[in-house]
Amino acid sequence: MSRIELNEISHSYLREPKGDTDYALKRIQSVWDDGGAYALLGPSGCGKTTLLNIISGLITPSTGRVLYGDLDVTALPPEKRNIAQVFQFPVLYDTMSVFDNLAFPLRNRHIDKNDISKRVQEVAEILDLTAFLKYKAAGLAADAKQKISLGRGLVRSDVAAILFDEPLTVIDPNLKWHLRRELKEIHEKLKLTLIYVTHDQMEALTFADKVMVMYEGEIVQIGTPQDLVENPEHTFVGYFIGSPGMNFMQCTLNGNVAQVDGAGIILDQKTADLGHKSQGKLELGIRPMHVELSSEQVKNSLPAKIKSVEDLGSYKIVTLNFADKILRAKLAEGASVPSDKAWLVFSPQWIRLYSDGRLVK
Amino acid sequence: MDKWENNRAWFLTIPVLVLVAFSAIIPLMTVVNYSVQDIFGPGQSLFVGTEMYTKILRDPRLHDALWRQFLFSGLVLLIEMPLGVLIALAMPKKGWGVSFSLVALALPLLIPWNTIGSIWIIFVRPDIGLLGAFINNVLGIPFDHTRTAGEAWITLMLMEVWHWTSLVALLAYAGLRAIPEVYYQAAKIDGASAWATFRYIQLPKMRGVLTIALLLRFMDSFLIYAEPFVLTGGGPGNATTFLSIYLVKLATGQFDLGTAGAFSLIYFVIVILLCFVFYQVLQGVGKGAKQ
Amino acid sequence: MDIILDSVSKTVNGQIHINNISLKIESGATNVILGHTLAGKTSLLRLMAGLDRPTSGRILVDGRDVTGLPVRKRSVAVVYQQFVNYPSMTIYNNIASSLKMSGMKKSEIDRKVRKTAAMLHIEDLLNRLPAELSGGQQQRTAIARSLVKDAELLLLDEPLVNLDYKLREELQVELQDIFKQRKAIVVYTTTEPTEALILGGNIVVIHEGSVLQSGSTPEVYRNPATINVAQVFSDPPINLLNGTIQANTIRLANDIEIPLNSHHNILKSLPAGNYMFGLRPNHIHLSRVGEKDAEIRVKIELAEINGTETFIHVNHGDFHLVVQEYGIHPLQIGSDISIYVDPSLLFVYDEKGSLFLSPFKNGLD
Amino acid sequence: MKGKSKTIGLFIYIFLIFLPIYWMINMSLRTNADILGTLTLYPVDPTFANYIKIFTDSSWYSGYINSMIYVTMNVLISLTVALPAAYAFSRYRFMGDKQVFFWLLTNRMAPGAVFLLPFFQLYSTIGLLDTHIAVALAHCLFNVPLAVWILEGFMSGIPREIDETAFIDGYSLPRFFVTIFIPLIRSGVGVTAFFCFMFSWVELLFARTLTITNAKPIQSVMTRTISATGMDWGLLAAAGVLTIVPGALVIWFVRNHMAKGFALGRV
Repeated sequence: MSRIELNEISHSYLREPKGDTDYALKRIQSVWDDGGAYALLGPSGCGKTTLLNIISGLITPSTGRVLYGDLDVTALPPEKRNIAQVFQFPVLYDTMSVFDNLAFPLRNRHIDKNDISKRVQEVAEILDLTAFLKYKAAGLAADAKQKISLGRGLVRSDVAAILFDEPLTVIDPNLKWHLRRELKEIHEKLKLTLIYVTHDQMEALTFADKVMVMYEGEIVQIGTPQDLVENPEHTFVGYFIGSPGMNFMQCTLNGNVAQVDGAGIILDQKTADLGHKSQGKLELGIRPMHVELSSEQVKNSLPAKIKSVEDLGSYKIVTLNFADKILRAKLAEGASVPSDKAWLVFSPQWIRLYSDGRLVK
Repeated sequence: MDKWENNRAWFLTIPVLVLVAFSAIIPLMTVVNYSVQDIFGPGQSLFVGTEMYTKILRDPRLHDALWRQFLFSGLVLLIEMPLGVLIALAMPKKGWGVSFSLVALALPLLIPWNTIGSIWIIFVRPDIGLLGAFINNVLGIPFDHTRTAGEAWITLMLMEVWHWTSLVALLAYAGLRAIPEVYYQAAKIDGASAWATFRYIQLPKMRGVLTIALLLRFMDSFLIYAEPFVLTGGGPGNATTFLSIYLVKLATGQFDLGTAGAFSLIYFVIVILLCFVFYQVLQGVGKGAKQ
Repeated sequence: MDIILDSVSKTVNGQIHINNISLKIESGATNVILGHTLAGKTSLLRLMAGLDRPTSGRILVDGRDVTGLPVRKRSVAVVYQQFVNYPSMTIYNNIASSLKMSGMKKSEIDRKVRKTAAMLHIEDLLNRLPAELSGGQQQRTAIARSLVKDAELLLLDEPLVNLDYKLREELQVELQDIFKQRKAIVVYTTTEPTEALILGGNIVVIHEGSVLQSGSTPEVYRNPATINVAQVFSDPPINLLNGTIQANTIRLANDIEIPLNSHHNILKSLPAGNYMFGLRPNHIHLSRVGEKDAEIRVKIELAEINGTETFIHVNHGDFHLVVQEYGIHPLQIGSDISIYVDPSLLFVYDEKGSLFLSPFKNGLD
Repeated sequence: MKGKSKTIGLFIYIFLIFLPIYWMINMSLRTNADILGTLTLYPVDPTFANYIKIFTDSSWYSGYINSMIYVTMNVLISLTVALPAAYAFSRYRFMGDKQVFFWLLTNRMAPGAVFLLPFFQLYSTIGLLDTHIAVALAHCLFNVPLAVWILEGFMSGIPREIDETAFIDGYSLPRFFVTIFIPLIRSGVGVTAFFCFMFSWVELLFARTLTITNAKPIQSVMTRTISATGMDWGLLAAAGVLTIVPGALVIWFVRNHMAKGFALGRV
């Protein structure tokens, strides 16, 4: 087991990259503690798979170094980095039984026969594949097949990390949460470093202790699910995490009041001071679930017009015209919604201020 | 998304049906017509029912030709299949080498079959052939491909392997190229040796293509005519007289239409049975390859 | 405008794909067909479009019988699940192809194509080829092509399922507005309940080739006629517990007793006996909400966080529950907690699985 | 097999492929006397006499022209009839579709010898003996099935949803087929044309039997010289080299689809 460190990594698929746009990965500088569950979350084309392939050794980065513990593995191929990988679709040796599939990595390392079968039984138990050991691997359902791929990594005692590249893509939607639960349980039991690439926030936030949100080749935030929701450090994170994403309104600051086209929103003192210190274009961000609605005027509430109300079963989405901007509020299923005029309350503890897309800190 | 159900699609196939029927069904009727008569001159024939069939079936020369044909096709598969796979594995995966080797390997497949015979006659003759001269003069072994059955067969097999192994290699290579890169990555990560990668990934994934290659090679070798005819004329004696050569001798040689007709029909029925096996396997393989 | 399916069935080499469906679908609101994979959604859509002929039954559009009519003669537009465009044509020609076929003037075609392309934010990709575009942009092209011809019937077969989750969210909102401005009959199939709710309008719940229930989307969500409908129309899966009502108490899964007092007169009025109880995950809370809430001790199996809610999978003995709670709750697997349930929020089904009582029937909403 | 030894092995095999062909080219550049005289690895004083003879002597070059004519005719006929049929097999399920598709396969595999006499009878009765169209039609026996199978393989690679989208947009079947579908499978049409060309060009039996003089192909011109006494090896070699030229010219363009062509579109 070892710590994984990426320093000054950048990568381009072109031989002579010129501008920023030629870089699949701009500048990555991060440390991954041993035994942690990490998620690389971002839209298609943000560079998350490139980063995973650099960690697995499939790609050698244009610049920078990859360290396992203090061993520089930058140029080492995957097989020499004792990592395992689960791919988007199940990769199996279809002519073999489940047992042989799981035993394959150990047989290649010429490990003694009954150690192998003991180890395989153990791992099969963890993945509850024991009942299928004698079956041909090709005949099983997609989720069982993905567990076999995972098992080939787990049987090896020397494996430093297991990498997942959107492993749930081919799984039936109604079965996904079963596999998510099993992956989580495995991580709880084995405390292995797991790195999980996905574009789906549910998978990332459920699976990982630390989530790295990537955007256009950069890691824009590393944090616990709580950090990402409550303190998004970049407007992209605010937009990408949570559905619907954060509301953003351009504003100017005087004193501790943020002016949005004539409406004044009171900020807490700390945020206001930080806002004054920054120079860039200021934006005020608040999550739909933190926008409170009442039918009559209340202390420092602001007027808005209801544009539409959508009943989404377990919650309601209210679209509002506030100071000629479109704003969204998320209310519980039973909450009452005024018909035309409404008064909005923005509680300062949930308001975040951004300058040129970055949280003022 | 499976196919649309529509019987009016028949109209699209009519041109093919008419053309192939004209080239297949009408001639086959004449063959059947011949096979049930004893024709001893233009315009004079006698209906003899199945006598021709029993005659040809008991003909020892047919049994020899049939045995020789299966031996030949068997040897062809035994040598060409493994050699073809070996060549496919040796071919480069990317770079200019790919196009060069594809073109080089495909060359023998484009040469007219009679020219193949001519090439090898020139190549093997002791007086003017490079190989012939090399064996006789340099190795000191007296070698003439027309003298004994053994020498004729060796030359024939050399020519056959030289001519058709590329087909197996091309198909095997196509099978290899279809294997997604992730399988090789997974094998490397699992520490698989080159042999294990071949045995557990490449071979199973090539099962479909190799079955097609096997059946194609068997069918084509089973019908072979031009190359042996040009190289050895079926000789020495009947040593290399395969089914097609014997049939042509029957049909054109002694003007014995009855037996030739019966023999043609039996030969074609064997081919249809082999085709049926080929078609069933193909359906299975087709689905396998499509997954 | 409306489309009527009159006892339509479809069997393909022996297998029943559509089992005698009679249905009326009108324009003016988005019509969603919801069902699990292989429930028959795509087969139904293809029958409506005229791409397949029904084995039996008739299909009428505005009263006209179009059952046998080839798709070319129908006024129909279809958007497939995998982004289907003409690979050899530019995006402009892809969108314009149906207009060109109808012999429209060039200037008119140009105007319509540019307007529709702008509506889907692909106006600056018009002279690119489909292969150069991302998945999302390719599907936007396919949608633009289906909208530009103003067909009577607009059919979309799980159009967003292959897209990134955030892209799907954006398009769901955009499509909602686009469908509002269409006079056409809009039919949209999906496996995701949330997508059905977002698009709103009317819903038809399909299961194994037959219609379980149809009606206005919120109405069906709040009154799922059978257990099957409740299961199909619920993500995360609705909690189902068998139990009995006797002497003013509900006994669930043999060791949970919920006393019924004055507030639950409707529940108390039900005849004693065995029932199947349905409980929406968001109707279970981690803290006591009303004093009449019942408390249940459970062990945590997994906490799934999706950015605004947390789905907590718990078990009590051998039955499993899912709790949907606002906000972020990274709870430790295996720890024991209490969950609180308001009995008046229970769906009550009889033993045959048909709805007996819905919490929203008695005006809670 | 490590990288190095793999490439060496491959080079040796390719060398062995070229060796006999080189030897024929070597022979073709020498006079018959020179060939029978001394045996040299390369043509000591190369002469183009054989080639000149072929290009001037009408009995030789007419052989090539005849071959070219009936092969081209066959390719055109095969493609025109096979395209609609392949589309039917690839897109539709209809009564007896599997049986006809199988029947076509049996004709592709039919032994030429079986049809030798019947064709001779057929074409002489309808008075087409010794004409290019006779050989072209005879070759349809195996080339049309080959074309249908290969085209069906390529067509099944195009999703049916594209056809449906076109029909929905108002395209009629013929217009869709010509303006959208054929451009999508143009590589398939090219490969099919190449394989029909090749299998018709290499065929000996029918070409020799159904022609006497004015449609006589190069193959039979060559085989006749073998049985004559006093064999002119140089001339035969030169003729042989010229029969390889058509295939060798085109192969570069279809090199990536060779396997699919040979495997009847099943790969």
